[in-house]
Amino acid sequence: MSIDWIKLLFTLLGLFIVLNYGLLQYGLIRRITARIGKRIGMPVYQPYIDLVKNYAMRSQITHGVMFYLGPVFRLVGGVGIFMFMPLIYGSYYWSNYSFAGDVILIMYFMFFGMLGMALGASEGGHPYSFIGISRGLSQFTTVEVPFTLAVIAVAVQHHSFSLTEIVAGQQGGIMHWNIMTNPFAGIAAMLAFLGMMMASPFNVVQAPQEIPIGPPTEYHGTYLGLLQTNRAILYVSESILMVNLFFGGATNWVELIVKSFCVFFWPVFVGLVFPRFRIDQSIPWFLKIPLILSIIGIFMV
Amino acid sequence: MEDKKTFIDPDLTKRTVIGPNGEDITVDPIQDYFCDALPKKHEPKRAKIFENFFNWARAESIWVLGFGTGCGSIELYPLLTPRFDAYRFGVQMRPTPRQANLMIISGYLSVKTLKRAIRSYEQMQNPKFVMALGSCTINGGMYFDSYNTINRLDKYMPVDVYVAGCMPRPEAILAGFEALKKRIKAGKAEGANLYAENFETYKANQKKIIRDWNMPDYNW
Amino acid sequence: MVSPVHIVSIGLITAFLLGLGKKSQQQMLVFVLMIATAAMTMVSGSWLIGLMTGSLKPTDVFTAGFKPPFAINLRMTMDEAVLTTMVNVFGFLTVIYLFDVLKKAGKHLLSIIVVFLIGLNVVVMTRDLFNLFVFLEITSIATAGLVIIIQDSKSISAGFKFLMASSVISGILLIGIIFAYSYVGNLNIDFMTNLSMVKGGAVAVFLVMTAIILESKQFPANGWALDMYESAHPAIGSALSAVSAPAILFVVYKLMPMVPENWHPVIGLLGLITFAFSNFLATRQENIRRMLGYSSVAQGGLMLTVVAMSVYFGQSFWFIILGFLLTNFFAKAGLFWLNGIVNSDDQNKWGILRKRPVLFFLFGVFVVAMAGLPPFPTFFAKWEMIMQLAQGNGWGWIVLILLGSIFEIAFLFKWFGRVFHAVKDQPAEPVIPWFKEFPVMLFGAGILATSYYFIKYQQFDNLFVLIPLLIVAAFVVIDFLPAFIKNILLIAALTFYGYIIYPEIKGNIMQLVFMSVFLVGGILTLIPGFATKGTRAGFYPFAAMTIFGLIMLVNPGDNLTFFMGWEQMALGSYILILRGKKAERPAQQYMLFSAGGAYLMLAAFGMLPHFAGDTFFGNLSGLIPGAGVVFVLFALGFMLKTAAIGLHIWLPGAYSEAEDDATPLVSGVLINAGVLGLFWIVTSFGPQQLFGYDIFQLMGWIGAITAIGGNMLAIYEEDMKRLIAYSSVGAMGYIIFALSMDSKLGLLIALYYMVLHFIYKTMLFMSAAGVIYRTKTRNMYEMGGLIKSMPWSFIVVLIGIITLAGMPPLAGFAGKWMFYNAVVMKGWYLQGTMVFFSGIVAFLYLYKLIASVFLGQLKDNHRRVKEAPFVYLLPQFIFVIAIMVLSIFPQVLLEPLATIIPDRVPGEAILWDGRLAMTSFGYWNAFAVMTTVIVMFATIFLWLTYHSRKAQKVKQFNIVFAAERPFRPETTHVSYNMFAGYKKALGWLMTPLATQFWTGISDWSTAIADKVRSWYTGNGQTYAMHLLLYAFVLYLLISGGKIL
Amino acid sequence: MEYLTLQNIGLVTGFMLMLIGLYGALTQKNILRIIVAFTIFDAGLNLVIVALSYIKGRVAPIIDQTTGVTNLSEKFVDPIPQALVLTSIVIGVGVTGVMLTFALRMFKTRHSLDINDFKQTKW
Repeated sequence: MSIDWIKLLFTLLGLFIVLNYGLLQYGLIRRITARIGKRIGMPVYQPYIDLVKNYAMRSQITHGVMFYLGPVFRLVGGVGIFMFMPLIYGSYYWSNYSFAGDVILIMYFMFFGMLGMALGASEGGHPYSFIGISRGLSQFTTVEVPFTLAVIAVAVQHHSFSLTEIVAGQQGGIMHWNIMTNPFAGIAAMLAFLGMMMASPFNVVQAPQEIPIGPPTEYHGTYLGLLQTNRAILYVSESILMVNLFFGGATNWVELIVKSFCVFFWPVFVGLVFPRFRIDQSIPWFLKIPLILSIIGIFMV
Repeated sequence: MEDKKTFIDPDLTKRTVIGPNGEDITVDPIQDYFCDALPKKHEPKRAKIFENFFNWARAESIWVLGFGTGCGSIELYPLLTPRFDAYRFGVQMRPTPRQANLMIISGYLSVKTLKRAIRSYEQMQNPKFVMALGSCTINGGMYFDSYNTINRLDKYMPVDVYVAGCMPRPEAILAGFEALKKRIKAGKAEGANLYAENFETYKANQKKIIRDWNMPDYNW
Repeated sequence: MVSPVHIVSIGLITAFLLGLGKKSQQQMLVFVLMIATAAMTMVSGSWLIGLMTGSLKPTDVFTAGFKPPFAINLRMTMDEAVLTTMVNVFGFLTVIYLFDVLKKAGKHLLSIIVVFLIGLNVVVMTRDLFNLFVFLEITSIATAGLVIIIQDSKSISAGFKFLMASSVISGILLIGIIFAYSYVGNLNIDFMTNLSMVKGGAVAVFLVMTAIILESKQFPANGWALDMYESAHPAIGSALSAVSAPAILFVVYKLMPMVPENWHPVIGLLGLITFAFSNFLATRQENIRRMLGYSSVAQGGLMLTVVAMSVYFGQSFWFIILGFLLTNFFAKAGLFWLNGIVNSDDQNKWGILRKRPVLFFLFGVFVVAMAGLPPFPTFFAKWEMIMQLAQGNGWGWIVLILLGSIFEIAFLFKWFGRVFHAVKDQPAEPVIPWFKEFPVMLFGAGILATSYYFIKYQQFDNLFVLIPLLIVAAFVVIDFLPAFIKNILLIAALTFYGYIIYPEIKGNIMQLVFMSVFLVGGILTLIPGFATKGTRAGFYPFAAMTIFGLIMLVNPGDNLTFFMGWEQMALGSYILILRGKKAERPAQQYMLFSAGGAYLMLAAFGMLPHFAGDTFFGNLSGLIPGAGVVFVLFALGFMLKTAAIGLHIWLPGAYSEAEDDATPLVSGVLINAGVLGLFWIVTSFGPQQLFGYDIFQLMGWIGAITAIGGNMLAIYEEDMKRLIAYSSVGAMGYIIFALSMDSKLGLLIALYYMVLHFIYKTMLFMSAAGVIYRTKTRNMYEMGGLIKSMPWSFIVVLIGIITLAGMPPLAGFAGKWMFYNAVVMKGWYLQGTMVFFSGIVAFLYLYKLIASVFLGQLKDNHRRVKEAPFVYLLPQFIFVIAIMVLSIFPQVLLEPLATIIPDRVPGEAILWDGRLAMTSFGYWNAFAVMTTVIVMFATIFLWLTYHSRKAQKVKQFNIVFAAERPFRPETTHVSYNMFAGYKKALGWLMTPLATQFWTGISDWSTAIADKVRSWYTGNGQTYAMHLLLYAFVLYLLISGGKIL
Repeated sequence: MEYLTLQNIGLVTGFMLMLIGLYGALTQKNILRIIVAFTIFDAGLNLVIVALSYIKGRVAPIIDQTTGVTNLSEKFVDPIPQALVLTSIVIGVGVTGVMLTFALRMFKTRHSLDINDFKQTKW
């Protein structure tokens, strides 16, 4: 197997861009949130500083090997999703290592990070980690159901599990986007996306006031740095996934960033408006409206 | 006269449990449950430029442990409101000591609270800073002769910034943040290393006032 | 040659001699009796041997020098030789068995025994109707005398009831005889064949036949017999069951020629009703002797059916009747005698048998033989009987037989399980005199020898059936050796067997795959056995039986071999499960469900020839129109083994309560038998309709619901093994779903997942076994933090759960990828999503499994726990390596598996381009994904390691806390009811409907049995009334209300 | 009146006796009465047998002066049923004897002769 080094370089560059984009986006969103709360808010570049500071912590503790590996798993999961997803439609170099079965791979790669993190946090031995994880996993199971149905609907519509081909099928104007051609699936996926982003009303997993931020309670320093890196990459990657699936993909970086930002703003907006669900409220919620919508969506194909 | 016996915590005395094969296993809680390593001094980076850069980052990203002590804690919450908005200065609240850099002792510390404060302080990672609010932390303030309140926080943990007042208003606290930032940027805020270097003194002070010392010497 | 009449004359002379004896000579008299019975045995035995070898010809003995019909004649053919030999051998052994009783009793008892034996011999041999009557009466009086060996109120009143009943019966018989005589003018059976043709003769036939049928204790007019079984001395009970009943049935056989053809089915059905109902009522019995009584009556009913239908069965008649007769003879007598040895009707007291391994083994043999499991004659007889009935479309009959059989298994194995687990420390070592042990052992040997001949008669394939059986038998013999040696021997035997079988099957990939799963699985799951000390008595024969039973399933042979393998595997695994400490109830459930499934399959095998000629069901090809019912029966049978939802309730108990290191064998390996069967029927039958519904569609839904149900149930388990067991239910749902898609990809998924599930489930169970071996608990909330002390086990579990969850880059993902393609191609979105949902739900319990056990807070009492023994880890790591290889090169397995799938199956197959798997929906490269992930992982890991190189290692309580200090690990470990929120939200899905349903069935059947058996009021008059009513109803049945 | 032959009278009486006997055996509570009922039943039975083999105008198969020694098969009724009846009576007596023995023993164990007191074994 020959390795296309130039493509690898482009992929790493893309990763770098996405990391920066993710950090800035996070800062921007915090800033916007602050403005909504009539505050000025932190600087846009604050996430960078936090990241540097965390990597610069002088002392650390470790609870064991798995504690160590947790963030690694998590970051591999995030980077993996990025790596297996095409960024720009029609570009060879920006298609990363995507291949024709990538939606399934991406969906399952999300679990990879989650499980690794769950295990790492559990080795920390803090009860709040356990509680947070059990909540997170519980919620996640039901979030994925409407999302998967929507993805299957899209895959059936385009007769492919390949993101590239799904994007190809959406070219030619806004009316060709899947959100327009199959609105039910699209809406279901967007509702599920709220849960995937774990923003309020679905942020009971990390509920800072109740179980001090849940799973990563024990994480600090470099570990936390890795998690923050992952968050930047993962959230952007997931937004790009949504863009590719339902919003016609992107043919250049500007389009990609604009679209993914808009998609990303959706959970932020919802989170600012709605209060938090308990876990036993959010689970049935996902199994009601989003599920029904996605089932309609799949039969509309 | 009856001796003042030190309080013995039944949960921290040795006990015997029966293992799966019927063998006796003696558990010494302090030994077995807690890491008994003492804190080490962590030297700053040799390369000055890195250290300066990191210190800048530390100064601009102050994560505060949300541990309210004394009456001053009521003054902390306005910091997050639109009127004062501490976020502007890179100050954020963190719910867990592991991720926090700054511990704010927001007022008098009763002996009981001191114990908790020490624990939380020790659970924070190097570099870590302490900001003390109000006169109570400086000299005991109105509790100067209380039987159950410490007078001078400095004896028990290294304090980077005192914010005077009873209580200091949020503006004063914001000013305290600025002062702390300056200290950090100047590389003077080495409280954690100070604590490690003078560990025995601090510990002796702490143990003198805390009678029921039912915890390991250093809470990692 | 000695004339058969001397059997009688010896008896008579002895009876006179005994009469002359004195009280003081009692012991000598017993010896005289012994010699006499031995002599009688020799006479009939010599005839048996002579007739068998052909040196003697069948003879009639004419008394008084006249030829019949002018005088009574005794006949000695093969039939009579067998029966008289049975009677006399039994008499001889009874005398030995009763040695101590007879020594004390008066000489009259000795005479009664002789008279009893004479009576039976003549009943068997005579051809004269009135002579028959006389000797039946003599036997009755003798029986009444024997019943009161124990002179307590119970047995005396039972004897009186018997006398009342026999008076009524003899009245009916006598009228019948005299009618017969008045119509044909003689009393010889051979001259009466046209009796029913004569006007009014049918009444005579009816009366005679009714009397004999009543005498053979048919349900429900048999209360008197049951009371007798319950109250008589066990030796007498055994005589009634083992020789008395067969003699009466032989009379029925003798009389059959004069019964009109159209009565045969009616009589046959009466027998079957007795069989079904008596077994049903026996399920409610606690008193052993009464239970055995019910069982004897039931067996009598079954034999009556066979005898009544002897014309119908034709060639197979002898095979069938001998199977039932000999088993009943040996096993029932053995069980009654054991009852005498234990000397208690309380099941719990039977624990003393555990102290006598040989007796206990024989007890097991008798029970299993009675239950009709292989390799005992009843099994073959029942098979043959059902095949024959099926040829004549006797479905109702088959249903009755199968119902009766399942009830039979229910009470027999409830009893066996109870005895197996009865308290072992009985007050004192039982003193069992040799003369009590000897007959039991002799009969044990008898039944084993009979089985040997039955198996030999079947002419099985050497390699697939006989060698395995021999190996199993060898392990029974060497059971006294230390476990270590037996383990080596069994592994060696399996390896060697694999070596010799390989050339036979290497051409057939399907067989190769399943054979390797069973053989490799067998070998690897045995390895942990090296950690066991002592002899581990009784484990290895049944482990061998299980594994070889599985191997017999792979055999491409005939239906019987397959079914035999299936039953053998069920029996072996039942014992393996039963060996667990609290396994009594779960094992019983397992046996019942296994048997239920097996009987459904048996019915299906019976129907098969109607659709497909006489072929093995795996060799069917193409579509078979209208075979939907057969398909459903098979599918249900196999799905019972794979524990589809609703049929799954046996599984968690059985898997979790089995011995820890036997669990991988009975779960991970054995469950694939069901998959094998399902795969076989899906590929060989093709799509089938039932009442116009597509069965595959239905199966797909069942699979999906099973997947969700199994996984949902697993979430809430606190017991480690039960959790993994429920996970198996989920995985099987997945496989059922994949199979029901009936596309190339679907079948490939099923096969691939079967192998994978075998690997990871065996691995997980072994790992769990290792943990349990060290921690001595199965409750996950009692563990925690074991990663420090058991890192290797942790790695295994980690790999296992990543594979199970189907996360890339490990092998599980291949299954998920294919699954999506298959679902989308098939268009089963809803079901597909349900299965997918179940896959995510799996995360919850997987996390619980690994986190509660290995992560979190180490418990105090586990501080010194060591890593699992090497012999536990070795097979686990072999599996880990296998998973790794499969993860990188899935085509190694997928390509050969794809060749198994027949071309008939529609749908797209996976195309392979080097390492690239392609379908029309996409392609996927496991190698590339693996490489990418490894590179990423390594990079990030190194980066972190560099950064955190100086991190301080801390201990378990160095967690974030301020005011609330962690006190003990228990208070700081969230594990119990971990997914409480989930339960609150979706717990309603877990309403135990299946459990309620089966419990309901069980409760109802118990309640009904309880109601029905109140028919037996214990009042002799009522019993006599039953007899008359029975005769009346029978008359209505036969005549249809008209005058005969 | 042609039905009113000796044979028919015997048959009817026999069956009547049998039914009476059976009725008694099934309804009487006293064990001794039951036994008596059974003997009545037996008597009826034997009567039936004899009646069945009776042929009008023939005599019992006993050779004496009145019968002579020729054409016996035309003078005698069928001798076999007669023989059977003898056997049957013997057996009947035997059974009755055994039953009485049992009754005695039953009385000794429970001091009762009510059949309802002997229902220890049931179900």
